[in-house]
Amino acid sequence: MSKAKNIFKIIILSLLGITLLVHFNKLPLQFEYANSIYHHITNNAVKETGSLNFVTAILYDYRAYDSLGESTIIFGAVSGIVLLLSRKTLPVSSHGLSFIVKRTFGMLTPFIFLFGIYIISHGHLSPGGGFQGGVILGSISIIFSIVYGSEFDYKRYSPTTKTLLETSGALLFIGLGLLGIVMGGNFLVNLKILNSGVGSLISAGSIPFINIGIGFKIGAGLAIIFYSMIQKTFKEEVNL
Amino acid sequence: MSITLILLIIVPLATAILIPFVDVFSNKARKVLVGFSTVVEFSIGIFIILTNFDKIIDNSFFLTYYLGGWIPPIGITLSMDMLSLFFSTLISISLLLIVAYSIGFIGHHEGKYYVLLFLIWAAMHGIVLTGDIFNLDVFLELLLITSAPLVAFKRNRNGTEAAIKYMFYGTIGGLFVFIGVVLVYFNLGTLNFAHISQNFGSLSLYIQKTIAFFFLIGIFIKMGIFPFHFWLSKAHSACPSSISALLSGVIVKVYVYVFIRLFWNVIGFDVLVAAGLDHIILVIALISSIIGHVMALYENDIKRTLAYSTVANLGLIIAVLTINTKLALLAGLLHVLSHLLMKVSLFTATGYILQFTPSHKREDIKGVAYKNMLIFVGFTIVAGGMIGLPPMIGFASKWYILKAFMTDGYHLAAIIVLIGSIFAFVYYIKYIITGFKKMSLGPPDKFRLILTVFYREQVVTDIALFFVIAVLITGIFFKVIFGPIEGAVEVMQNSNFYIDYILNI
Amino acid sequence: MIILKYLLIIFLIATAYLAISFKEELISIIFLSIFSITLTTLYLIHNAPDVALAEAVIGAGLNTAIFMTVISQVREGKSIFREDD
Amino acid sequence: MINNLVFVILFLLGFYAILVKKNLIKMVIGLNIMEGAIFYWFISITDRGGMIPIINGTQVTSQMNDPVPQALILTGIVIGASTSAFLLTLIIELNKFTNSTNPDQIGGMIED
Repeated sequence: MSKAKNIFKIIILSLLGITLLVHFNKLPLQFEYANSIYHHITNNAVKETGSLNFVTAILYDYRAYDSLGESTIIFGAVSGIVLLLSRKTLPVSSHGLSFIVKRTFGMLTPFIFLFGIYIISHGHLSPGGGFQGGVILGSISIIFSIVYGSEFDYKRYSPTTKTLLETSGALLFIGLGLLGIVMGGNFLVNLKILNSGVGSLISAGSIPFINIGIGFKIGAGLAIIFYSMIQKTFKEEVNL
Repeated sequence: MSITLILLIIVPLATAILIPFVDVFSNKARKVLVGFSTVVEFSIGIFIILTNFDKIIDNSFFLTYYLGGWIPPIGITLSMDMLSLFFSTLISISLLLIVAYSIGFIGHHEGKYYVLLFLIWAAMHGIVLTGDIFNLDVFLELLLITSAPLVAFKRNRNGTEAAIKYMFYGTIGGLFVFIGVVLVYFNLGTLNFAHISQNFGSLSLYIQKTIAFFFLIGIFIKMGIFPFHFWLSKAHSACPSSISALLSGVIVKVYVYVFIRLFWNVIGFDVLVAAGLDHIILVIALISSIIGHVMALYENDIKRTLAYSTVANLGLIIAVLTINTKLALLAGLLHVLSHLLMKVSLFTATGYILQFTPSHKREDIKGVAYKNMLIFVGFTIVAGGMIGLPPMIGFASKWYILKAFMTDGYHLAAIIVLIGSIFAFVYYIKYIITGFKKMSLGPPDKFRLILTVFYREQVVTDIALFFVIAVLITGIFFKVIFGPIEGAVEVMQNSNFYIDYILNI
Repeated sequence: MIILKYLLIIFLIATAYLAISFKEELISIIFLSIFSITLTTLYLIHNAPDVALAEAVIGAGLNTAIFMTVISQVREGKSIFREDD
Repeated sequence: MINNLVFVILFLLGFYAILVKKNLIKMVIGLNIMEGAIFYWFISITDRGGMIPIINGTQVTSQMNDPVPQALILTGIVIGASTSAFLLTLIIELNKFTNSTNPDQIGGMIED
């Protein structure tokens, strides 16, 4: 019976596919730019926001409110996961990998951290930004709990420090937004505070600081997600 | 350029972020923070109404806020007109009372519960106020991912199953909405509501139909209309009653707002008429209404019956809206208000009742009326309102729906509404009768584990009774509510009023 | 450059199909991360470096890590069976 | 034309995985493939063959690729990652009760 059901579903899906294909082929081939906002953004993004990377200009200045919603989604996912997986039992350390792996990662971690900070801080100059750099920083804590065992990770960044890091990142982001109101502009306006010429490190108004805020928020958030997930695996072993 | 719009979203967001921060230091401070920010958020809503009360009266109420200081088509704008104000006040009132109810019902030890509740509050205000289509998609996703953990809050098997199904359906709905956003940006190059609706006509009818099709499918999956209603009853019944009140009462109405905003102001209802889609939607919505009532009839669990009656009433609202006459839109919005008040009061009352019974089954509700007569009488009154008996608001909204159907010649739809009311009568009476049955020896009170603390029982009963009284008062003086609803209908019918305000300032 | 693009597209569809058709979960997840990596290179071909970096870090890195932890717990199967509360 | 074809094939592969597969983790993989399909489709149809939208030196801004879809997709990728992370935690929770990841545990997608 289930074979027939599968065939039935395949037929329906292929019919849906054909109609979709026919619909989409009616779309105009070339993306015409009659009144697209793309013109305005590419022509005077550098003047208005000072950031060379237009994608970061859009993400953290023209549509910074989207990124605020975005980082709240991650905050919601983190609190949802901790709500579901939080157990009052004592976390048991996972036994890390072999000695060789531990030694090589001992040398690698500072470079990963440096790379993460580079991606965050150079968001407005080169590809990258708060989101990507934050995930790289988060991956350090993931590597710790895999290679050295979650107890080592617990000692390095205990969950409370991770929560504090995440909340301080979020507060930095919202604070910059509110600072915009205090300084007379609108919420999340690009404060041209330390503007030392286009192209230098601290140049695009409040974009680098929003990047740093989001970077720490996402890094700490992902570390919490991974820690509460991996911590469950080894609780069972101690009981058997 | 009013600051209050952005405060409506930032205050719950900041409290949600501060709660774990404050929780690390002291538990007491968290309770104060939760109470304080609920009151602040509610007072901002009231402040908006009071400051431009005169504008509301003569229908020229419109607030905009340019985020980041960018002019509309470039940046994101927040806009509040009569329609958004109507839904925003509904959200503020019901959220204020649901937070108070959950302080009594859930208690204070669950810090993460309140984080997610405030995130839902911020997401709902974000959806109701936004004037940008991708921002709408981001906040729809935020609403989904913050309400799913609350569906799985009880951490038992039933809750986890319901949450998985809820997440799968919600994410696929979100993907369809995102495809709509992609098509809109590809063809029009802009993301701002007013800018889209201004030159949506310039597209060929074929592409307009595809865009309308994707948004329709996405919204219907999220709303739980007929072909996709499988997840709604499980999700709305597997969570604690304060959350099912939130889900069935308020979150579903936010999706109705998205449906109205997208298909009246942004895409324009004439595109649906030209594509012949409005009759299809009417048929699907009526089928969904019948299925909701029939499934509620066969259901034995009280919360699943209420969830199915949400499916039914939602189908009714969408059906009445698609007729698109002034009276029909008025009846639809009135039913949104009446269904919200009645469903939230039913779920709050059931939450209190179900702590006396071993399970949610109908047989176990026997003799529960004698535990607290006031609450069960309130439950019966509101159940009467859901059927459509006169003094309650349910009668007024059903009356106007029938009038809207009849004046436009949709006699079959009017008959379906009547059949639905009869079904509703049958399945509500089943619960009310078993509730009043005399129990020789009442079930031992060992099930009363939740509300042992006295103050919490008082809070829970007061809020359930408040909603019952609200249903009665609005039922009697429903003429008063017609003012703001007519203003909202006014906004719905001519969207160039919306475009002029955003783009020409 | 065009040939590389079409080659990668074929590879993309192949990994997607293989990620679904295998019975063993671990193999599907490996194919999912290969799917992400091919997607990253395709984004680079389409001149979208930010998206490529994000897809590489999140798609290949994070998703695979999270899927692996889930697999390691789900497959154990001897987790303590909790009755409904 | 080729981009629409790739999108339809990948999107339906993911949709097929969700409808037919008997393993919840496979369904989440199908979901990720659907998301990847949409994002790749959006980038490929708005790719004008222009340059990378970053100014280093004297780039002529009119010959650049459109940066707006890239910003939208960046947000979409992070949303997709957090939703599938949360879905997987729910699957871990479900496994604690049913010791299996068979979608029949959640009564299948079509039955209620």
